[in-house]
Amino acid sequence: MAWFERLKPRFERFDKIDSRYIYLAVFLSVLLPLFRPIGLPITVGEQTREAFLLVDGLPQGALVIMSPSFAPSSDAEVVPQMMALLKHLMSKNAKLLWVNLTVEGSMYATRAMDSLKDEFGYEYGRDYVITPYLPGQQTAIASIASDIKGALTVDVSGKPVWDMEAVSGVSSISDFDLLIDFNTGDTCIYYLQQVQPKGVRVIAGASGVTVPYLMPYLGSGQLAGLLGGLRGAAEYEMVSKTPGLALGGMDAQSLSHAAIVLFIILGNAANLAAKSRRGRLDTGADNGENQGFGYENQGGTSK
Amino acid sequence: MSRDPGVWVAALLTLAVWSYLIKQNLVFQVVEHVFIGISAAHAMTMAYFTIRAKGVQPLLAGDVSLLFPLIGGVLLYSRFLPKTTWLSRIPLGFTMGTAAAVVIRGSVDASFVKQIQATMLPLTSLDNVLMVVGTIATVTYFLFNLKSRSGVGGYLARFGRYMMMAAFGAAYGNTVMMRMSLLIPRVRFVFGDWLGLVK
Amino acid sequence: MKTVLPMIVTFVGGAVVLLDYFVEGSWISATSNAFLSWSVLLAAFSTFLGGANILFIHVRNLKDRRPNWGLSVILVLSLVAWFVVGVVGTTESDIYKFVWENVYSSLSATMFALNAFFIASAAYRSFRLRGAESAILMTAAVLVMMGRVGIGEAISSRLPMLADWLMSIPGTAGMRGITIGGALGAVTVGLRVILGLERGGTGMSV
Amino acid sequence: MLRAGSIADLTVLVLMIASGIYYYRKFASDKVVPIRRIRGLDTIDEAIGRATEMGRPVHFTTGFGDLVADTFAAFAVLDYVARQCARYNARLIVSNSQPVVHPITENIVKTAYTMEGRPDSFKSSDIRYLSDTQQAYVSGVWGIMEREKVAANIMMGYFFAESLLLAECGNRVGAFQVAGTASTPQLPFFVAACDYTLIGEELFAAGAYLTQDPVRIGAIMAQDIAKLLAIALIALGAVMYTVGSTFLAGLCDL
Repeated sequence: MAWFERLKPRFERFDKIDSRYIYLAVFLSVLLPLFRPIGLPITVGEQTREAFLLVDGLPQGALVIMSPSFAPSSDAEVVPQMMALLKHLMSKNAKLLWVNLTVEGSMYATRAMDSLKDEFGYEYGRDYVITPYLPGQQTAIASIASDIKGALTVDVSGKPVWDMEAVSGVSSISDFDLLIDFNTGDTCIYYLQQVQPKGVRVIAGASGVTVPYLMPYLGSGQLAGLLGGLRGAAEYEMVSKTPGLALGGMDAQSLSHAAIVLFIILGNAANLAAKSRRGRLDTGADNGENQGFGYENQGGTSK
Repeated sequence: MSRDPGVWVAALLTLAVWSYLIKQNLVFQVVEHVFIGISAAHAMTMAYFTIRAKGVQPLLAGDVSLLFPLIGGVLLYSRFLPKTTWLSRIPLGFTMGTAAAVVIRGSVDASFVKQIQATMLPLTSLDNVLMVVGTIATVTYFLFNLKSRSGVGGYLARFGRYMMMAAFGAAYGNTVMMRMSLLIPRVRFVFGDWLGLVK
Repeated sequence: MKTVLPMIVTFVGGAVVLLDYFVEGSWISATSNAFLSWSVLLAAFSTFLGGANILFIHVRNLKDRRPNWGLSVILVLSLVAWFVVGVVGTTESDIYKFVWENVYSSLSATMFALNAFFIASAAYRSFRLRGAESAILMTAAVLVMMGRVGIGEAISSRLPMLADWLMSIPGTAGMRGITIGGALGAVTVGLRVILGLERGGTGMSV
Repeated sequence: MLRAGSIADLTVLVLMIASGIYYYRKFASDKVVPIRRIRGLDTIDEAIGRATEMGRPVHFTTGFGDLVADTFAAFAVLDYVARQCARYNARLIVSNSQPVVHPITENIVKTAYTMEGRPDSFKSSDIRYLSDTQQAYVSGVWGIMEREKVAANIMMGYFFAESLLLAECGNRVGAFQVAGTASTPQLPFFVAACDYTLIGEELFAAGAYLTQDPVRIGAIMAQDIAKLLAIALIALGAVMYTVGSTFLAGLCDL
């Protein structure tokens, strides 16, 4: 390959690119799509589509329980899912009851509703209610399932929940059409065990690491839909045609991932060029090959 | 541009941290020392309230058993006097003993027995075979008595290394997305919430 | 006395908590729970030990006018001031919350997010083809990276599936082998600590 | 009464204790070290030697992990590193994130210096508690690595998301880096960014490997026996499941 021969010396200087150029590339690949989204297409997974179709088929003014039970460490992944689902639900004028199984839950609920309520003409009490932290995850969910009116009595500001217009017609958990749990842990499984059998369909919004644990429930049909990680949020925005936090993020993800792969290729091209020029194997420190490989006579130099 | 002083503080601090990427500099070092200072103070504040709520108040309410940890806690400070240094090893030993027991409790079941159980898969698909052989091979790599590189053990151990490298590579690639999703909100905060350039 | 007493305490603490795991009995489980909550209190006490260490080092930097003593002044001032605000005004006061949200939380989030830059620079530096193992490491990383984003899907629609497979089969097998080995190491190190055999390592012998 | 579900665990524990005692006695009489080479541990000497030559300090940290198994194993490495540093007169800086771990590391280093006959070289101000806020701890370690220009960075213990942040800084200041952890989510980053990495159980073998203390050798051999058991159980369990029996899987629930 003559062209490679010619380019060899140029490739060699990619062996030790100053890290700061890499930082700059990552920074730009995150920043630029925020100004000008590229809108790279993504395919929508089956599990996201199922969630969308379920929400889309809800009647106007349906009763929905929202449960933000994720840890703050995964809000970067889960909040975009919550916003995408909320926009869709609010466009269908769904009545929302927020149930909070974590200390931070009511904060996330308040923040999300404050940012969207004007756009959709929502009003506290009439269209949605936020209840305070309910400790004890598994037992809390069991109590909601058996007697929701006894388990939740007052809202975050101490007013009686069931006098509010949004939920005044509720007599038991079965009156709700849908429950959406945003989780990083076991809460969704408890909901599936306790609440789903009472005729409430359950959708999960999960962080990337939680997805494998929930897959079996999707296969068995207990879980009616699943959004996984930032990707799931982007898919939902795509399918519901409301580009938001996640879809903008997906362009940044695509670009930054591509930038990293490009740098890996450059580094290897440099290696290859140097190797063929010197006509021998590069014997620099090899993390992959020599690390901790403890057998006798294992050669290897280190830098 | 934002008029919220909180946003200004947070944004300037964000820039200070980013400046470290270019070069170690005085501004970042100042931020570093303030950060350590307030986080140490925060930890001490929380510790103060913990000792008061879980130690002193129940003790005054009659739970005499709490004298043990409270005296033990004070003994930790005996290390500052040369003659009594050994006394501080009593509470340290207690902490280490209970921590070690918790370690054993957590490891033997969830990380050993249950992992073995989860690997007992029917050898009916290629994936299952790979899972079983791969796990066995990786465990073989950790046999410290296995000195030879040849033989079945040696080959298995080598295959185990390959499995681990595949696992590391996959996990590395998978984490890139999560790390980027941490950076995106920060960039959005600076260029959106603070500068108002992005919506 | 000086060596035996700490060893006895270590053993009793560990043995009770361990026994509680294997044996049912209200007395044991009550004692074990009490021991674990004592540990929380002891940790709270040692937090002040840590704070004292910080103050010692930086006050001395300041006194001896060592290099960067100015930074030490900043640290000591922010530590003392903040502790006073926290204890006197409690952590619920407005000023505490303001600093918590805009200084502490935003610094934590920004520092954490630097991982995005470093994951790129480390990948560039270390994912080089040098042999079978580094080839596997690099290939798996690149495939999963591309399989997670739209640009990879545009290249091949099979990439996301391949990425999932890499995570779920070789990924699980490799990590599980490490977990099994690590668990055994944890068990023996735990036993040695409880039995007082970890002498050199814990500084208990002097 | 034994708790339900703990019989399998107890069996493993008893087996390990018994084989540990057996091999402890065997090693005490045979004196043949039965452990293979662990390269990552051999490189610790190299790292300290390099720092000594350059006249720059060695940095050691146990990560953000509390008193967990990896931390205990790291203590054994710290003990060795401190002795070597005392012997070669290299400066050792230890930074801690957990208040409970801090006094223990101070004890270890102080003891090591005393044992090597250099109690005067020990400086308690070089054993530093930084912060139990993860990212403040990271910024503190960065500060130490940059200002003190460390030549070797040894990271052993249980790490969280700080692993890559610390390793990249070490790389930036040109330190020779050896890491070791059993934290599977962080291992990929250490493997990528450090010169050598002890993977999982190799960290736990460190104490035995470096000190050749019979108790620790016995423990390592007990771990080997348990691993052989694991291999046999997995293989047999998979074959039995293939022909339709889940008897062995059921045993694990006992």
